[in-house]
Amino acid sequence: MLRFTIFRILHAVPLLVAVILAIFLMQQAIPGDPVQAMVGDFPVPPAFREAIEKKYRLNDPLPVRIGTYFNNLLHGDLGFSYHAQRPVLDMVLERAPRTILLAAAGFAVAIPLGMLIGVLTGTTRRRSMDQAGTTVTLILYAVPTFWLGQLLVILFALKLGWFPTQGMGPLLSQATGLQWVLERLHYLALPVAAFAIHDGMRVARIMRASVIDTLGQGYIVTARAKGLRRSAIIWRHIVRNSSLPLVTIAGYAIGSALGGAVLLETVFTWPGLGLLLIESIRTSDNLMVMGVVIFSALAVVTMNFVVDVLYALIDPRIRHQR
Amino acid sequence: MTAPILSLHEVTQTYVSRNQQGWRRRYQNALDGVSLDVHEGETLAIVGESGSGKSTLAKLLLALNKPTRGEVRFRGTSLQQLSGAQHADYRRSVQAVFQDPSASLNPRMQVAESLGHVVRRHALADADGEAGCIEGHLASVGLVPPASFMTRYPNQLSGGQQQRVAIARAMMLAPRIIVADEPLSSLDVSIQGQILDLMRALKQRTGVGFVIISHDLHAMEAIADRVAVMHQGRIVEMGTEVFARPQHEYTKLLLAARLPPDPRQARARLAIA
Amino acid sequence: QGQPQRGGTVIAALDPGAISSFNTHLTSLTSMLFMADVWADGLMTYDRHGKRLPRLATEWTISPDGKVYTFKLRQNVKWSDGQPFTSADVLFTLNNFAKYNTYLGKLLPIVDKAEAPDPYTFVVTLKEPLTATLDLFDKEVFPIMPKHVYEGSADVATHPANRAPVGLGPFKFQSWDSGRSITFVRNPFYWEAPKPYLDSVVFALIPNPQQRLNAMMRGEIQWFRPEAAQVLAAREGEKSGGYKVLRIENNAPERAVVDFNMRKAPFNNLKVRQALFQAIDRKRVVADVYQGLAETAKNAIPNQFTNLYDPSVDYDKLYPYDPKKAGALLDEAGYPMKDGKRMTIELTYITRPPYDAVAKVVQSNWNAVGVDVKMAGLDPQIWTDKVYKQNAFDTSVISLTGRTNPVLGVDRSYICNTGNLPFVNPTGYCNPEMDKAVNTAATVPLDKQRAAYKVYAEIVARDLNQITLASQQMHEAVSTRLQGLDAQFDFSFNTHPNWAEAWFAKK
Amino acid sequence: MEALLDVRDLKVHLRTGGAVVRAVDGVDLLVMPGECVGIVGESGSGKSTLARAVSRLMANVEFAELSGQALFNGADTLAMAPEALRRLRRKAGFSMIFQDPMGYLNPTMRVGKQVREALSPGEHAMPEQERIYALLREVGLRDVEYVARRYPHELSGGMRQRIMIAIALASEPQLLFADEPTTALDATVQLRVLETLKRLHQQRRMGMVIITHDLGVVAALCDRVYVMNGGKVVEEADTLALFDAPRHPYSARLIQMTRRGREAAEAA
Amino acid sequence: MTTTSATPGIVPSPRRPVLHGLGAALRGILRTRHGFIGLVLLAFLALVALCAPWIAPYGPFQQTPLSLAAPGAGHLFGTDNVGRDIFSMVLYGTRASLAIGFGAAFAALVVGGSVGILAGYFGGWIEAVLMRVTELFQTLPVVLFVLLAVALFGTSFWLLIAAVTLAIWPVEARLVYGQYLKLRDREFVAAARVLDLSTPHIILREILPNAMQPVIVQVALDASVAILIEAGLGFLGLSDPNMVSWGQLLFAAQDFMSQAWWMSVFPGAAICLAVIAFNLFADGLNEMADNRRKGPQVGLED
Ligand SMILES: Nc1ncnc2c1ncn2[C@@H]1O[C@H](COP(=O)(O)OP(=O)(O)OP(=O)(O)O)[C@@H](O)[C@H]1O
Ligand SMILES: Nc1ncnc2c1ncn2[C@@H]1O[C@H](COP(=O)(O)OP(=O)(O)OP(=O)(O)O)[C@@H](O)[C@H]1O
Ligand SMILES: [Mg+2]
Ligand SMILES: [Mg+2]
Repeated sequence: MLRFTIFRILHAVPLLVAVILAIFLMQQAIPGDPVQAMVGDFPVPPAFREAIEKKYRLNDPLPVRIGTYFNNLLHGDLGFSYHAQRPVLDMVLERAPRTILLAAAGFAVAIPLGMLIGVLTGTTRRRSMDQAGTTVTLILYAVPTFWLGQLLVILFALKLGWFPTQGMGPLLSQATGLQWVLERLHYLALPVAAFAIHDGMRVARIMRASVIDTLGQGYIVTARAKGLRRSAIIWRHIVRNSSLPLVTIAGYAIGSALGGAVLLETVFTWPGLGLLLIESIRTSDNLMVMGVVIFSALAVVTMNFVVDVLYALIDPRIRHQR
Repeated sequence: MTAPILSLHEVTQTYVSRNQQGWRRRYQNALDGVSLDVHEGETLAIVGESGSGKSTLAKLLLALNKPTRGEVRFRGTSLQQLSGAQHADYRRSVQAVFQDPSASLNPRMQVAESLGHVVRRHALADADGEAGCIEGHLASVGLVPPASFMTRYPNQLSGGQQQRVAIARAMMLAPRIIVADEPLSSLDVSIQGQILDLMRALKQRTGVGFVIISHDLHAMEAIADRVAVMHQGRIVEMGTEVFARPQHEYTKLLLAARLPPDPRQARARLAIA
Repeated sequence: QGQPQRGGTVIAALDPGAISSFNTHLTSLTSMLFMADVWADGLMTYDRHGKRLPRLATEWTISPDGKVYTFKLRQNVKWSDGQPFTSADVLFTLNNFAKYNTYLGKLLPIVDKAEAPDPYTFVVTLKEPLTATLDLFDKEVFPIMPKHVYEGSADVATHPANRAPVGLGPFKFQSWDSGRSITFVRNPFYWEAPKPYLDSVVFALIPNPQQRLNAMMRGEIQWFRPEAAQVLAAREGEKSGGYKVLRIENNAPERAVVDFNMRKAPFNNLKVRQALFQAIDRKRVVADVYQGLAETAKNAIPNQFTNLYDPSVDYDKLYPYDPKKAGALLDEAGYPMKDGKRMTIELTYITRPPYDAVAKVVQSNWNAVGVDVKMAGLDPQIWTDKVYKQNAFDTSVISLTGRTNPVLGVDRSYICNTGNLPFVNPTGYCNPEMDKAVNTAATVPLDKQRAAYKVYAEIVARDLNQITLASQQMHEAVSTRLQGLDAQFDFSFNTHPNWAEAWFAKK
Repeated sequence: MEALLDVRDLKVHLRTGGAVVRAVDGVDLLVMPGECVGIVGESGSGKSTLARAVSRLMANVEFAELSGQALFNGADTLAMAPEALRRLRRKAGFSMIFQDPMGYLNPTMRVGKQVREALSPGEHAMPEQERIYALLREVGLRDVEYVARRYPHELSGGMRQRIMIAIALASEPQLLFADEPTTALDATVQLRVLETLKRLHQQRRMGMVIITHDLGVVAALCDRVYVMNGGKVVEEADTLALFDAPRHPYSARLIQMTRRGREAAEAA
Repeated sequence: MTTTSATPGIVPSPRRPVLHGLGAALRGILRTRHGFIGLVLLAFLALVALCAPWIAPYGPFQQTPLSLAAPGAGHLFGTDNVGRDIFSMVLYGTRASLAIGFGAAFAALVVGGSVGILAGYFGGWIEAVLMRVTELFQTLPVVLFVLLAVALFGTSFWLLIAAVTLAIWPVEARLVYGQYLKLRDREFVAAARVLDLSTPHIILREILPNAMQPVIVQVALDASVAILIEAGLGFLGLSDPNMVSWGQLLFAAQDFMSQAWWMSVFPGAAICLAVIAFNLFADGLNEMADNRRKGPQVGLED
């Protein structure tokens, strides 16, 4: 396992270097004036521009800046955001857990929900139920997450008043312990619902196809020939074997959740990495953008790793074959 | 006896497999220092247990694999060093028939298309003569009337017909030797016989030689001039007398496991064991 | 209303936009101006009628030649960390921050000397008179920064105190939860005791305007400033009784404008500019973009500046909405209708309300006179680059803000901009006559200013490098529990709530 | 003696795309208790379909027609309620061995557990674990504790086929269908599996239906043979009789083909 | 599976592989329930897109006298804040969405397909490099691409397609790669090599047609994903304002959610409809292939 881990980490290094270089060059191409962004929509006094550019060495030649960046990176330093006036790493570490919380909660609902629907519609005895299930699934899947989020807010926050409209917790709360957890859940409910409905339905569709595929496998015949109950066949033989395609897709989706987070966090003012990314792009806070993207690249790499491990856990053949 | 058309010299083929995670490598010698001569016009049967490297050997003869060590030679020249002309000669001289006829024909090409590409690639006939050329070859493997097969897709042919098309396609280049990897095993018992007959007929008519890989010891006994027995990546025994006088332990075991197609003997065999 | 009561926390929603500093010397972001009212204070401010009110300067005198300004400072005032406030702080601020302050660009070059002869006197001597000088010492434009905190630092522009300020305002900075909120608590040393009444002010950072409104309707926040397009919706929600929407009297104009790139044809042709102006139905802009909560701009000088604005120059009369006339002008200019269109031009704007809505109205108006409009909706950074730095645009929509004097935000649209400075006249219009008129208007004595600004407005109305469409009205939505809001307008003539005066009625 | 399995005029017509395939077209089949019956015939002649229809392991198929009777100990399996059918499979009914042991074993479950699932319910002298080991030993596996903890892919083809057999035996069936139990195996391994089947058949006295197209297998194991072609039984005979004197031309051809290699070899 | 007869000459009724001819493919997909509905919906949308100028009562950028008018006789779907007719805009938006859907999916097919083919067929270092590049693109957020594109070239419809393509091609590449990896070891490919047929021939004529089925399904799915991405980008204000798109309408509707529900409901529903149509179409393609491929199917039922 250790060797495997090291191997994968080494494997990821070129990818990360490429990502960093790519973004560095890309940002070079995007016109942006961080100093202007700091001042707003009034002209920047030359003295101020000079002060900022000198302090943060914005005018160093590109190779020098790239060199410095990589050098810092080797020392675990993601640079200093002149816009936020804070180390990038600090900011990323502060925001990342929030996005992770949102994504984790989202997937924690979406995956089981989707699997359940997928298994139920895939194995149902009644065609009508399958039909109804798949229809509803498809319709819900087709609703864009961000729009769904807005609709949920209007219905459940504004009309019914059940949930807060935005944010990740009450600003004045002193709650601790269970109270705190409940508060968080209260605020998580709507974003997670918006997320889980779309992604859950995607999972459901994949799961259903996979279940149907599994149903065609010989060992299901064997299980029937053993005289097992329907439920036993489903839970013991179908669910696990149908999960494999899901693992790949879920792994990819979780790893790249940042893309979706941008929209979801925008809709719910969830102060995570997605909002940070948008904000940083809009203020040409290049180092911060790099930081966020590096984090997301790491997330992708990590999830690929987790997927491989999960694969081996779910399918014992993979450990030894090939 | 003439010089061998194909030969293996101390060939080793190692497969490196990585498991899914891509770390721990596994090396497996599918072939382990095998030497073999194949002569023009002879039928060489290769038998052996499953996984002993028979298909690997076939791939090497067909230059579908590169040997890890050792050399495969065509008329005495290593396959790696063939000149352009020699390479063209090699490709024309050595052809193949595969185990699963439906898999070895492109499922999305009609017979005429499949064969037409070969005609054009090797300039076997001009545009006007193409259809005639193909029909001639189809007829020669017993697909009559050939015209009725031209526009069919493989899945519109029976297994036996598919295998005939595959053989016809291999024969188009007038090869000197055909490497056939389990050409019978996916066919019905009743069709196996027909294909064997066809191969025999072709051999008589055109002098083409065969390297046949098969599990069917009865059939090999009937058709082969020479037999090689493989076991765990090596040829453990080779010769014309293998069935009559097996020398190696494994060969004996193999022969003993044959079920005689006669109830009394078969039952006796089970009782003995 | 009753007696003010102490206690309570107000949550106010802000657009975090691009907060990089709280120090309004270094940034002009509106949200930071709101916030500066909480922690900072200045020499003076305005009441609701635009009259100056003393703050840290109890009185001020101007020498007859208009060159020497003397401020008497309030005594026994303390910084939020307990240190005493003196004229040295004011001097320090002028010496160290003014050069970074975008508003002081006009003043700084003509400052001859600034002195603090005693702890409670501050004197500025100018090389030449500038009538707007006092407006430049307004608390919003010129907040006083603590010398004892910044002193000795080589680089005040990036000093950490810009993000954790020590100030003279009613509240002091406590914490900043990135992306969520910024918290201020009562400043125990505030000079205007017993104010403030509230324990703390929390700014909730909500980038999306609709979500600010949602939060207000749901009662999660007690204050926010709705965008023009939202006011009607906010009024709808008002009926629930949780909050009310108030119109703000302000003299910080916010005006939608269209810039023409006069470097190239056809915009170097006055007739074309006039035609395009007359083709725009500005009432429709007011109605659709601002939901009626704006008025058509009359001339280059905002009518909020009651002392300076001259109604005799009136765009509504000079360039009334008249598509036929516009068509005729374009014919004259040599752009006849061919296959249903005369020409194709690009309209550049930032893809955000209200700019996008303005652009849409303008587009359809221009379409109607046979001008095909290619829309280029861009991200702010890219827009800025394209319009101001590259000057690679045809026409461009933006909404410009200003402070309490044309010097602060109006002049920039018409003066010669040779350095491609962002947010300064991008049109390539460079007229010495205009530059002179601008300078004259700013320096003539108070009683001559209106006439001077009339000349100013006339030149603009003649040359039309930029056309001004509408002037927006400001509103805010406030929880009904929040009291003392009337007083707020005496404090903050501009755009800002006065949290020092506000208090919560106990439920 | 009453028949263990009595299939009467079974018709299984399947709908594929637009066409109807008469996979089984009026077949009668009889298996007496403790008897071993072979079904031979070329590919596509309906052998598997027959077995699957009788044991009701053909689902999600569109039947154009399914008629006839399959009386198992007098009860028609074709008309049986699913629950009754399940009980029959669970204990002392019939079970089935399939051709491809890899595809018919769950790849993600240890084989011991797969055997345990199939154990007949009810009181038993031995604890469950012991019963599994006993079964595994019975099908000729050694080192059973180790084997039980393996996943299917960790075993050789022969071992997997034995696991399949153990699973089939776990419910103590009276009738065992074996659908091409040895086609996927090496000659040497095939021999050993056949031996095992024969031993079990003799020890347990259970009825057996062996489906194959290898006449050699039938010759070695079965008492009686049905020859199928095109969905119909073309000949039914005692094994010895069939080999000595096939009556139907198709049977004759089949036997001739099987022997042909041998004869040719002898002729050469 | 066809019944293969032992006697040569008796041949099962000729059945051409379904994907061969376009007509046959259409007939095949129309036979599947989902595919039928999907195709009808797509045809409907395509018709709307083509005929938008004739059906739409107003131009896409035309201001009508009434702003924020509720749905009614004059304006079927109401008007937006600047008085544009939502019905007309939704109709015109069909063009953008379909164009993005088809365009991006097709471009992703070409880019991803080429990469996948090269990596899958040749293996070795080509595979290593190309698949790394693919991973790289999976790692970078789309928003960044779009901003870059907009910054460099201004807002243009083609750029939007390009950006969406950049976001989805890796999936396509991986799929094609997998297909080629699997198919290059097939016997018919070995046969072609033994017959000395050229490498381009093998890649394009032998393997490609056999690799296409799941790829086409994926293309249909990608089209729906592209529409959703476009909607998301429009929602972030990154869409091309010269072409009405549903995402843009949703962006504009944000500020009027509580005041003018019609501004967001109709474009939102349109997005759903298009996504559903593409998905049903993909389902149909799959079902059709399944019908062909699957032999005896097993199930849970007795
Ligand atoms: N591409 C490959 N990668 C890794 N290992 C392989 C590969 N091809 C074959 N092998 C292994 O090499 C060994 C020899 O395989 P080969 O296919 O030559 O055997 P065979 O004699 O043809 O067997 P069979 O009779 O089952 O066809 C086997 O153990 C097989 O698992
Ligand atoms: N689910 C199904 N749907 C349609 N046709 C089927 C189905 N199952 C079997 N068939 C067809 O029914 C016929 C009989 O098939 P069956 O599998 O019973 O033959 P078999 O004798 O077992 O052949 P093999 O020796 O190849 O296993 C074949 O033509 C087959 O294609
Ligand atoms: Mg082989
Ligand atoms: Mg069968």
